[in-house]
Amino acid sequence: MTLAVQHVSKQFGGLMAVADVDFVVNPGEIVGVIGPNGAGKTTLFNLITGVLPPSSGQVVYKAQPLAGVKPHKITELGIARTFQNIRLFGHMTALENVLVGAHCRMKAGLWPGIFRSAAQRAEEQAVREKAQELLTLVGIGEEADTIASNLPYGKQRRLEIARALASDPDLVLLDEPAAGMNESETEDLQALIKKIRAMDKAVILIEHDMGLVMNICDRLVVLNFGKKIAEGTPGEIQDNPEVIEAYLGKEEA
Amino acid sequence: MFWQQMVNGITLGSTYSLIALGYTLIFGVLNIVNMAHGEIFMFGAFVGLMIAVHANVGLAGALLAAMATGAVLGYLMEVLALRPLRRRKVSELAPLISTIGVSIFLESLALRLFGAEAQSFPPVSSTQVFDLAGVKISMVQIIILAISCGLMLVLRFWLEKTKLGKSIRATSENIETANLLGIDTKKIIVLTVMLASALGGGAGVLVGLAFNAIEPTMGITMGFKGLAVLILGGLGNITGAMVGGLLLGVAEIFSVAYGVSSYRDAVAFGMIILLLFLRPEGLFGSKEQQGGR
Amino acid sequence: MLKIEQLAAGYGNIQALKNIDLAVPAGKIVSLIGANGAGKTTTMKAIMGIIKPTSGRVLFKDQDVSRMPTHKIVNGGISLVPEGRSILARMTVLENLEMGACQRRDNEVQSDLKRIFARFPILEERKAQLGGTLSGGQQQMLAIGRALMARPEVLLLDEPSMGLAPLVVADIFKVIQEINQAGMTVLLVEQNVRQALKIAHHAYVLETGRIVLSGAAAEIANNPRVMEAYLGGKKAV
Amino acid sequence: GGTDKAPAKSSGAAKMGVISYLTGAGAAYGESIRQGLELARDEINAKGKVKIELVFEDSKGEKNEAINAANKLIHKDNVLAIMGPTLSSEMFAIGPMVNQEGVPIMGTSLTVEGITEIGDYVFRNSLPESAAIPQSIKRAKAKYNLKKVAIMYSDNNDLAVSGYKTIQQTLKEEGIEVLGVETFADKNTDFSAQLTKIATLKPDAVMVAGLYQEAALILKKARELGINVPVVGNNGFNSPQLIKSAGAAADGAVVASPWFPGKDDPKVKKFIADYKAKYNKEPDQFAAQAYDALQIMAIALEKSGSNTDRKKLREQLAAVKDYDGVTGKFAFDAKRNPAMDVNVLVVKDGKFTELK
Amino acid sequence: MEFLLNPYYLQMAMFIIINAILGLSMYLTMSTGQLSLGAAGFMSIGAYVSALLTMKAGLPLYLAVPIGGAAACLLAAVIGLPTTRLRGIYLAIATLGFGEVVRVVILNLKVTNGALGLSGIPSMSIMMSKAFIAMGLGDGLGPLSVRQLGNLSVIVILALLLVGLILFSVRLNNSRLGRAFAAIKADEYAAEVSGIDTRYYKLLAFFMGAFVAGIAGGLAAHITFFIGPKDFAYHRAVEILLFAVLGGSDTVWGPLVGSFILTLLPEALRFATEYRSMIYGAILVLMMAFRPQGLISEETIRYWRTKLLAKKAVQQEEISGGTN
Ligand SMILES: Nc1ncnc2c1ncn2[C@@H]1O[C@H](COP(=O)(O)OP(=O)(O)OP(=O)(O)O)[C@@H](O)[C@H]1O
Ligand SMILES: Nc1ncnc2c1ncn2[C@@H]1O[C@H](COP(=O)(O)OP(=O)(O)OP(=O)(O)O)[C@@H](O)[C@H]1O
Ligand SMILES: [Mg+2]
Ligand SMILES: [Mg+2]
Repeated sequence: MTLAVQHVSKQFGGLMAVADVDFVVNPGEIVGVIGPNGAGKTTLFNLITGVLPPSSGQVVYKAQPLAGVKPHKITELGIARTFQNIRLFGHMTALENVLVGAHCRMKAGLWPGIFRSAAQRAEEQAVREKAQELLTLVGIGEEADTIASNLPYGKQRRLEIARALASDPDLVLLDEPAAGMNESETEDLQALIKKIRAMDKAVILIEHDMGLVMNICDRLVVLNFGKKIAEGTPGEIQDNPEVIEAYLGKEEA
Repeated sequence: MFWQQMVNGITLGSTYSLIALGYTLIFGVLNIVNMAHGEIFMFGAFVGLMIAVHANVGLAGALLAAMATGAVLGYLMEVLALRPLRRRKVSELAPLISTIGVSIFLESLALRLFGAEAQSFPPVSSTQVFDLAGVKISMVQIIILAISCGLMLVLRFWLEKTKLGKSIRATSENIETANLLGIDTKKIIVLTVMLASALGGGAGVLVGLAFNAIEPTMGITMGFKGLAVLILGGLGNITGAMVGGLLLGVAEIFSVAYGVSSYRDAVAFGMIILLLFLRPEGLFGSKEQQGGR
Repeated sequence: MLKIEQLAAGYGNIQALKNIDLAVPAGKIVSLIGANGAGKTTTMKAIMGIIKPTSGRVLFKDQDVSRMPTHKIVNGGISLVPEGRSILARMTVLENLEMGACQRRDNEVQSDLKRIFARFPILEERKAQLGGTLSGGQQQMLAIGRALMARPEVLLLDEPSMGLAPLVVADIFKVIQEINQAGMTVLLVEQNVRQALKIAHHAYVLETGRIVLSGAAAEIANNPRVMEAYLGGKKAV
Repeated sequence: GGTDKAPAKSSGAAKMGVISYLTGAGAAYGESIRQGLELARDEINAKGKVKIELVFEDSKGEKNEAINAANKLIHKDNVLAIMGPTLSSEMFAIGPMVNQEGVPIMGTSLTVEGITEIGDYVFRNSLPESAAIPQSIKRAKAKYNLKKVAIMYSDNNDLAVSGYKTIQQTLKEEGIEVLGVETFADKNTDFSAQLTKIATLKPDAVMVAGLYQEAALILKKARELGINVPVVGNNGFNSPQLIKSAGAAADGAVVASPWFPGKDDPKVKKFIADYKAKYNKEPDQFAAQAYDALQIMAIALEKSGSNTDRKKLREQLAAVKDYDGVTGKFAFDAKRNPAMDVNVLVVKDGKFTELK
Repeated sequence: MEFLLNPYYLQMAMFIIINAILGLSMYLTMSTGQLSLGAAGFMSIGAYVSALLTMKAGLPLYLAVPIGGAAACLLAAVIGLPTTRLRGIYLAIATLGFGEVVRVVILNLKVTNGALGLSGIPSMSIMMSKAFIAMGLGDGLGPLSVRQLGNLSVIVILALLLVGLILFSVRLNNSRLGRAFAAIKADEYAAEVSGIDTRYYKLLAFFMGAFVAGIAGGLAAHITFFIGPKDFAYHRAVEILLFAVLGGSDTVWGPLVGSFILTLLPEALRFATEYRSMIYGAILVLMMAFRPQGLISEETIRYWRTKLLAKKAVQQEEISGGTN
């Protein structure tokens, strides 16, 4: 078991944004989290990554409870994420963005960096190569030296994924990665997520693009008003009347 | 003595509030700290003094003249020093430096124009002192307190409830978005800067009257205090400016009255550091939005 | 209604638009589609005067607006729902909506507000919440609602369905169609190409800053090149 | 010492550098000094025995600026000697270097301890606080029968702190009780807290060490709060501006000063008249002392017989005796400090009068 | 040569270098996006500690100055723990206030001699001169007098220190830590979630800035004979900020250029006498209007780099063309 979300709740003032949500993610699994706008999906990510403390319940990653663990530590433990509203380091190049993502996997401290020790140079070299590979993996290998904010939206999304992967996580949280992509671009994304899984990483995917979700997820968790209203395989969920009522709507066709 | 010191503190504090209100207003709309506000305040005081001495128009006339001066200076500052920066997307530092430049310019201009010596207003009826059961309070102190409280209420209402006020707030958040909503942001900004500067100019006259010393470097001294209040109360918050000012005034006075006067300034700033430790956004500042999306 | 002639624009050295021509006839829905970075958003920004074109013109009701300040263009009758929403984070939902109507002089603001609340009930529920704390999708609804509050003659929508739940997406397209039927002219940028072409009358395809294809929406939808590039044609084959 | 290059001769005039606080918060003092010097220069040059050219440099009251100004005057303008700087802190920063270069330097407004100890080339014609304050306290004690007093001083001003130390010392010697000590800072405008506190102590007098701007405000506020006892000040009180700003509240202010504008002396009267004619205001002690300083320089210059020899000038300067200036009879003592008489003044009906 | 050896210019060179070091201290803290105006306060601690150690304890300079830096660092630890939680202007004002507190404490302490300041601080150049005399160079070396030798050697020492610091900063920028700093500056929140211990690095940058400012303070004390609380007031804090922002705070070179220009400007404006400050103020406004990102920005560096590289390429081509 990679991750266990155990009866987690989050309250904002009078609003229960996440209410007693409970599910697990197994290694190499792709779990989709879906639900209407404002259901609490992004908040759930914030709780898992330690950005917000849960009001009650706890998140356990690889048998370690994450209560009180700082976000950067959680990343170091092996959970990486992307953001719904892209948050790149705008002035840095694409490659540098990925290098920042690799920060917690590097060791060189202040003085080796200043004196350029052999170990530091070797590490730097290796990480740069790996970063370039990641950029190529997500399909923006050519843009390594482009300033991140000058990339078009879709490519920025991919860059975020590359940055997240750079920390060599075992669990990747993707918050609406397909937003702003057209169908063929979404297909590329689907291939990319499959590749991530092939690297033996678990993925939690928030997405409103049902084509993508249904195609790729092993299991779905459905939230509504903060509560988990259903959990199951895409097939089961697709036919769940409550989910159709709250979220999917009747198939247009 | 306690009550006398309390009165001392509140009256000192209300002058701080008066200055901080202008700071806060400009911060509220432009998201910059106008380092020249103190100097505009000082110019207002001098022009008010000139008018009072030479034109014999009384307090109201002096106030009006000072406010007009403030507004004109504010306009010039906006057009010459702030607007050119806004065209490009730059860090918050550029306008900070630019207004520091304006403040240095204005201070040395005042030294040239008015000389370095401290001057004071001719005695007017407002220097009258009341004695309430041994507690002495002067008319001008009462006027200042009343004006700053009144201003606070008016400004708050104006920003929160009126269309213009809301446009100002929208502009302060994001100029591009405000433009997209059809707001003439240029006009809004000029207006606010002029208004805040007019308030600064008027404050100059009142504070000059209260303390009886007007000189070119008073802008820095008072401006520095205003800055402290701005932070204490929370950036861009009108109520914060008012309460923060009073708090600082009382704290300063009490540090002298019941502590050691030589640590007065340290107490004021120590208090700020301490408070920020507990509430990093100031007394009334809004918490930064948590979480990422 | 809205006409773009030989418009070129860019950011510094990057030329994002290379002499494009485009027309949005009154009362129609025109859809602009294109890959990431094709220049769709740039086109919208150029129309609104947020970036100044290097050459060419934007005509609104036969008047050249390409060098006008943004707020004048807005008050002239064009509104934009920008990419990334641009919600006023420190103002409440209600204030955000009111700001949309802040330039209007008529007294139907309240009734419009009611209509918007009826369309997006969640907004009414969250009237007093700060815009910045809304969920992504809620913000998107707010942005659309706010633009409608201005009662524009032409509404520009930059990826309005982004981040919305499927139910709401269907709804949004319905809303667009409705307001169009009520007489509003719409220029729509969408990645949800299939849906967009379904409701649009005309469509343009933008590729690296150039219009490469244009025509009736139905025609475009059946164009093999479009099918391959934007409609996941690969899979179909 | 001695620089590598001799001072330049220019049109037969001796080039004197002046470092003065001409812009910034204390510009009022620097301006007075400049005016006093200019007036003296014009008179000296008109007399024609020696010719003096003044080169003014602004120090903004800042140490680094003063250092740059001194370096410029010595190494670019090649001046013969330097007048100034205005503040003691500036002198402490430039004195050692100027002394090392062998350039005579004379302060006209420096009153703190230890100035001339910097070196043999360092002079001052301003009376140190340590010489002036005891006089005024003694005289006030005799006159007002002082038993217990309160003290206020500006704790961020070197001159006032030095004055405060002398006040404490003298009070101890005189057996006067100190009820309380309050501080303020330069450019403060609000003294209500300190004075409210002092008012409850009911002192026989208040001792104040500060500059006239704050002193005037203190007087005003003190009277407002009902403190109507004499206020004994330091050198900072010694300005017509004190009376101008404080108005009626200034009555009862006591100060010791070599400069007494009301003195019945034709030299003083002429100086005041000339100064008024030229600058349209009353001269203060800064102007008077600067005026005298340049006159003293001129005497030494004449005796040295050279426009370029700094060493000679220094020797002659150290030997100046029996100069009778607008601030009274003057001579340098062995430590190049002034040896001169002091007048103790009290403000009465808006005028400085002698306290007898 | 004569011109260059003029003590006036030598002294100015010392001020420029010390200000450049201060500019760098500002840069180091700002490279994590923290706008700290505490440099003047840290500088004063370095200055007083180092001056007192040499005067009262007779410590040699090369020990006293670093200890001054360490003392500044120590205080940065106390103040940094709460203040690194602050952002933007809040941090700026809090640190400015911290400087005020330090100044007031110095005013009140006995050992610092309050407002009277410390005078007679051992001067670096006189010490060097003495060393030269001890080395038997009492008559100078060639055309140089022993005092000039002293001054020159001080400048050489200061310049070496500055070069070392520049090297440090440049290498830092290109290292893992530098990237972490830059990420925090760009988006603190995203940096934290990307696995960077933002608090730690912000503190580290704060410390480095304080240390360097403390060193600069120590050095300044030993080239000016005298220090007083006034030297480190509000004005000084603002001046140091100006170095960084006017020059450009995004690169190492900006603060250097800024401190160079702003140290020379008042001297260059001496001819304008009483209009000096006015012109200075106007120049600040103008510079910001035309280069709001500072004189040297990342783009400037990139531009010159490509230009120089292109030139090199052309030259190389010419050379190879010549051999053909
Ligand atoms: N800081 C906050 N303060 C108050 N309410 C908040 C805050 N953050 C989020 N909320 C509310 O909590 C609820 C859950 O928000 P969240 O962002 O998790 O939704 P979501 O499921 O990600 O929706 P979407 O699909 O639209 O992105 C929303 O109703 C939102 O308005
Ligand atoms: N602020 C900017 N600075 C520099 N280049 C930019 C900027 N904004 C956009 N660009 C560039 O301009 C081109 C067009 O971008 P635009 O945002 O118009 O594309 P788009 O069609 O809207 O793409 P998307 O579907 O990703 O939103 C892209 O190559 C992009 O990199
Ligand atoms: Mg979300
Ligand atoms: Mg776009």
